[in-house]
Amino acid sequence: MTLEHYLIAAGILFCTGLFGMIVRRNILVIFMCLELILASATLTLVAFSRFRLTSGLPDIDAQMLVFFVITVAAAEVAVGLAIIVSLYRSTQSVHMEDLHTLKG
Amino acid sequence: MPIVLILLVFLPLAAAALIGLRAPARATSLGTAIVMVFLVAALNHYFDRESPSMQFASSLTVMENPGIALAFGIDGMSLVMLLLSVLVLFAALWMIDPLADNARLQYAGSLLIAGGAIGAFASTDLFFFFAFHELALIPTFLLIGMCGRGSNARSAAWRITLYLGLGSLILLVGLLALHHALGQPGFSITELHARAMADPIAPETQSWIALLLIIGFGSLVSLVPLHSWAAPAYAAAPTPVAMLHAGVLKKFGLYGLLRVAVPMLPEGMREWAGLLLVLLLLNIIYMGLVTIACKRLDTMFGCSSVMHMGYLFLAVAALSLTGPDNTLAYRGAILLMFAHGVSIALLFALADRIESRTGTLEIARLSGLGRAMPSLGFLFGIAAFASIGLPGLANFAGELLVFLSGFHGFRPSEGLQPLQWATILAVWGVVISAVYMLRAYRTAFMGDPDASRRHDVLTTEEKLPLAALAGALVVVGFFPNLLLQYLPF
Amino acid sequence: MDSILFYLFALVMIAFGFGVVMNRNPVTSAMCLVGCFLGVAALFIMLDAFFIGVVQIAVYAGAVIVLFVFILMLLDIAGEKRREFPIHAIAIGLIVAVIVGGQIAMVAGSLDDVGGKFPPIDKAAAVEARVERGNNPDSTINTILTDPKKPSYPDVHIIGEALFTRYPLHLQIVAVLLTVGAVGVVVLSKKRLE
Amino acid sequence: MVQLPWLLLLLPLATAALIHFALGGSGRLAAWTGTASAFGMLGLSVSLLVGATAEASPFVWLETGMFHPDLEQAITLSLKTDRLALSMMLVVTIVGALVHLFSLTYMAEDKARPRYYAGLSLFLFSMTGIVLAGNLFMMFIFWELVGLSSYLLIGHWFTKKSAAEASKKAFLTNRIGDFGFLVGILLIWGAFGTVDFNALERRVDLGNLPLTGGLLTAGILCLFAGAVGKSAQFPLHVWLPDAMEGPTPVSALIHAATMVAAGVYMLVRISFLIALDPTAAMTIAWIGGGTALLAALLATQQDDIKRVLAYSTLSQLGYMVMAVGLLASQAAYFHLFTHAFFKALLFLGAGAVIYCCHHEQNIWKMGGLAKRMPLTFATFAIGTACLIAVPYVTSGFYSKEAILDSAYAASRPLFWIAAFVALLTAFYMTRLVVVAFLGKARSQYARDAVEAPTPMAFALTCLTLLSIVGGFRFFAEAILPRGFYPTFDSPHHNFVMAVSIICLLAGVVASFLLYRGREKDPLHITPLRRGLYIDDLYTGLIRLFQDGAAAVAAAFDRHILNGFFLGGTAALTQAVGSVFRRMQPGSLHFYLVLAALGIMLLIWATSTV
Repeated sequence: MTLEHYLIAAGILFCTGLFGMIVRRNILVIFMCLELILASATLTLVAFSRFRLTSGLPDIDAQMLVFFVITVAAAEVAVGLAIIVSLYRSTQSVHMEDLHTLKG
Repeated sequence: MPIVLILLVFLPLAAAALIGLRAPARATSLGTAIVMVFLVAALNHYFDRESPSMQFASSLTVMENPGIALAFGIDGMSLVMLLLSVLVLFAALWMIDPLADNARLQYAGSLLIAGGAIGAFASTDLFFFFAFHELALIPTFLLIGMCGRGSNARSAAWRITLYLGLGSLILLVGLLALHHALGQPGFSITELHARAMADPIAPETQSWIALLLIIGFGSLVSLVPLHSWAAPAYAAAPTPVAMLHAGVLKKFGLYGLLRVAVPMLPEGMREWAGLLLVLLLLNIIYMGLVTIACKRLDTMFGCSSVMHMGYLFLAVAALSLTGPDNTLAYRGAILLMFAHGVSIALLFALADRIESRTGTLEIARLSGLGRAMPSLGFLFGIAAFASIGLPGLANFAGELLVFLSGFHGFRPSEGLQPLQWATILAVWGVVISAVYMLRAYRTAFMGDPDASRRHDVLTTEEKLPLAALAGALVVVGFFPNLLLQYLPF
Repeated sequence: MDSILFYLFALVMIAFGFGVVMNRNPVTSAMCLVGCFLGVAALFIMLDAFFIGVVQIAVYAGAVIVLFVFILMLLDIAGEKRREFPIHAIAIGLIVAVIVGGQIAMVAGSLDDVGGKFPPIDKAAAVEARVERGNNPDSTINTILTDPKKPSYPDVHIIGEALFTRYPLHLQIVAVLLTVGAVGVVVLSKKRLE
Repeated sequence: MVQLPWLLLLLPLATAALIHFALGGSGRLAAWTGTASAFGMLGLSVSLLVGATAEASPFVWLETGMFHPDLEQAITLSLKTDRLALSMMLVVTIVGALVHLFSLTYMAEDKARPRYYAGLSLFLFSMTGIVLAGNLFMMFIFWELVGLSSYLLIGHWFTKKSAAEASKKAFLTNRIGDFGFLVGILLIWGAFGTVDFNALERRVDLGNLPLTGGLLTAGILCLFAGAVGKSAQFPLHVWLPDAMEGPTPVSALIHAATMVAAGVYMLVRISFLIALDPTAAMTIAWIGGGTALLAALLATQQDDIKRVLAYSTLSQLGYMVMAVGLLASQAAYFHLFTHAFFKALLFLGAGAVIYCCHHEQNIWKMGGLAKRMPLTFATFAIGTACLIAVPYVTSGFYSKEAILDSAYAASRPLFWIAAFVALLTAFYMTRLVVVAFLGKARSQYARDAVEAPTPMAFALTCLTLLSIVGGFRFFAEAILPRGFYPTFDSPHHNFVMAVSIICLLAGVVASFLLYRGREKDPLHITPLRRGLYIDDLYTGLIRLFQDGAAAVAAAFDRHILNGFFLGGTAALTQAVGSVFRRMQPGSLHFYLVLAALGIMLLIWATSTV
């Protein structure tokens, strides 16, 4: 399979994630769609790492980047969920319409 | 001996910090003021009258390649300014009511303002020259904003800070441009001056840098179009801030023009001297009329201080037009700066005493204070006649020198030049100032006292600062050479 | 053969992706997320990134989704159905998704050498490059690379070597980040006592 | 060894300071100290006149830092003690001493006596400064100090509204004159490089004047402006009649004998400059003549005894200025010399009358005082005689004749104006004497008026003696500088004499017939009573130009400058701020859409590159 296929697949995944974030009202689902977008990004990275070989092997630095992305994403999810919990505790709701206190 | 100068600069700042750390406010500040008086006396004693170079010089390099150093040093001009700052600080601190709830803030703020001013006058490094002035702006803003008088204290505080901030910004651009145009020899003023003398900047660059400096320094000294921050700020400011800012800090702009702009940008200043003449006449005539229309004493004093700046700008214009050998202009400007500083400080102090007694500063509602409080009447008389420019008091000597500098190098064959016409119109300012000051004196001090107001006589403790300032006016008025001896040129 | 596998896994991934988005019930969308991540991991494996694939499953599918479900259960928000999807939001979402998707496809298409097949892994060249760079010839990686029996390249070893030679600092930082994250979570979600 | 001129100058200053700071408490002590110092000054000036060593080293007041050979190194206070100065000092100190003496009783029960005597001493200090000034700077310095002391003394009873207004008016009018004076000094200093009288005189004698033509005229007229302000000549004469608000001894000292004479004294000092420019001289002469005529006309219709004398002073000063303008400064100075004595006498006489009639100043409420106050009447009559220049007997005759001679020689129209003024002087003075002293008493106070107490009487008699003796050659020649005593040898002297005697007789007879036994003023010419409405014109002008312009400027400053520029910029920043505020509606989705738009733009931008 060519790189193009992988890129298109990742692109579709990215768009569904974006669509999901814009459409869904529930903040947790939005968060999941965010994870989707992250996954599509890592997929593209790995695809390019495999495509561009450095001295015969897939580019290891790209995979390092993916490795760090994954770890950071994990931390981010943890903190995000904690915020959502405290948010929920203060506003008793997870729907986006109620969360506009940071209005300009 | 340079330690004396360094002490003089950092003592007020340290005292302000101490007061911040809950030290007894009144005792610390008055103690500092008295120590500073002795320090200035020491400076005066060891000051070598002949050498034109910077004395008590000390320098601590802060940064290498742009050559910034915390350098101090004084020549005749800055010593007179230090005398002024210490005298006005001493009086201002006495004026603070120790029982007021924000007294501690006022003590610390006044010390900071004075420290900033003294630092600016004593520093021979352009960077710190500018930095100390900015330091002094912050407490001005805080004090006017937090313990200001009157309804629009808050807006006046904002106005003065934004205005002076913008002015300082333009000034900073000008100074940096100057430094750059001179091939970045580092920020020491003497070095810059030498470089400007060695290979002068091209006239076109000189002209726009000079314009920037005129606007920058002009807005700090309330040159007419840039003056609208002055009157409301002084009316709203608590007395010590009004005294220190109008009396001392405002002279920074003039001091800067005389120290930086005139010697280093001769062609540039000459080019803009024409504009300066028009603006200073506006300062004197236009602001004079505005002062006549003032209804309150403190706004009147604010406007009158803006008007008197016109004379100082006349000296600067005369210097730029007739070249640096016009020593009359230098001496006139320095003497007038000192005299105006002391007289405006005394006026604001008296306004404070009047307000503390009668509760109002509306000229129309005051009457008969002369009968009720004779000593206040006498002191106000001295301050009023000084600011009118009566001989025997300090302002006259300064104003006379400034007017003479206007006619220096006057060749009758060429007829009256614009400088001469400007001087003649400026002399008319003497009449205008007499009109508004005597009207105020007549309404407030003559006639019968209004029984409904409190008129208890000044206590000796209140009279001390007022008498000190009035005494300075009389002594310098009778013997101006006391101040002029410091100027070798 | 592998093209069929690719289409299969890609299909799984996208289908579950849509599942996450379309499902009203957040728990089911969480489950779809797991399926999606499995598809992604499979694609990683196909791209010879075995370690990353496994890590993907372990971290995402394992930990993150569990967190989501846990929070869903904790806050008991699964049953909310009262707010329909506002039509204008769907419209905007669709338009944006289509445009971005089109742009990505266009860009992907326009890359000049993307059409070609994935180049095969050349183990011999890798060994020469490593010896040149000064690695001692008989290190474990070189032995695996030269061993004809092993079909693919020692992915985990290489990542390990790279991680601890070229990115030690980054590792520490990530470690700190994670601990801080953990502490932060505890602080944030501590019940206010007052 | 103390230098006498400096002692003479500084003694009054020391007394003023002593009285103000030390003797604020007791009025009596202050009064005696003031009087003692005044008599001390008299002694000093007499000793200087008779030839005591009068050298005085100059005091360097202000170093200008100039190192050019021809520019003055410094502004110095140098004292010039030639006979002109010493003779003027004599006049000042004699009148000063007698006024102090007179005030002992006149101001006996005034509560603020220390302030009064401090003011008098301050005045003597400033007046001495002007008289002994060696250069124009010093003269200007003391010029303003004299203005200050007159401000203090006119406003002595400052609780009285009219006195406060009068003092302010006096100071401001003087200030306008000082403006002109200072500009004149600047012009002279700029052109000649020096303002020292001796140096100036040498430069003028050398010939090549740096200042010529229009600028010279302007310079001289500016200096003259100073004299106009101080000696209350035509445009700036409005303050002198109002200055009568001050105590009468003050009016006698300041507004009769000394201060107003300072202007003429200065003109005499710089007469060598005036001689250079005929146009300037002519203008000065005509202003002098005009003032004399105007004041004389106004005097005929005044009811307040002090205002009559004030206008009469104005007209006599007009005479002197006219004489200076006609380059007869010797005659002007001689008239100043004699006028000081008899005008002080008249004022003190008026003071005595007012004191005895319980501060009644309206002559129509007096009458028949001759019988009740014989000595005051006698001295007042002699003073009037001098003023209206009764021939051969009075000093006024000799000095006025000298002026009329020079006027006849120089310009005929001015001579006839001067003659007509002489007639008017005779007219209003006789009116004053007839109405105030002859006929029946018209008010209770006048009926029980009693003779002036001894110190007053003594002062009046001394002045009477001086007014008579002042005109005779033996006395005047001893005091006046050489050549200042008129020689009356001009061919037209007899004609001039005849004309002046006719005017005198006409004025006296007409006034006597018109006013004998009258209860109220038959003539009632309102314009003359209102000072030809000049005062109202000035107040109108001031209200229009100064206060009006001030209101406009203040409005402009508040609304346009503050309102528009500052307010405007503030509003602008506010508006810009609010535009950005709308960008944050608070909903997460809006931000996401924005982010997506951002991504799209990014991709579009990079991909097209």
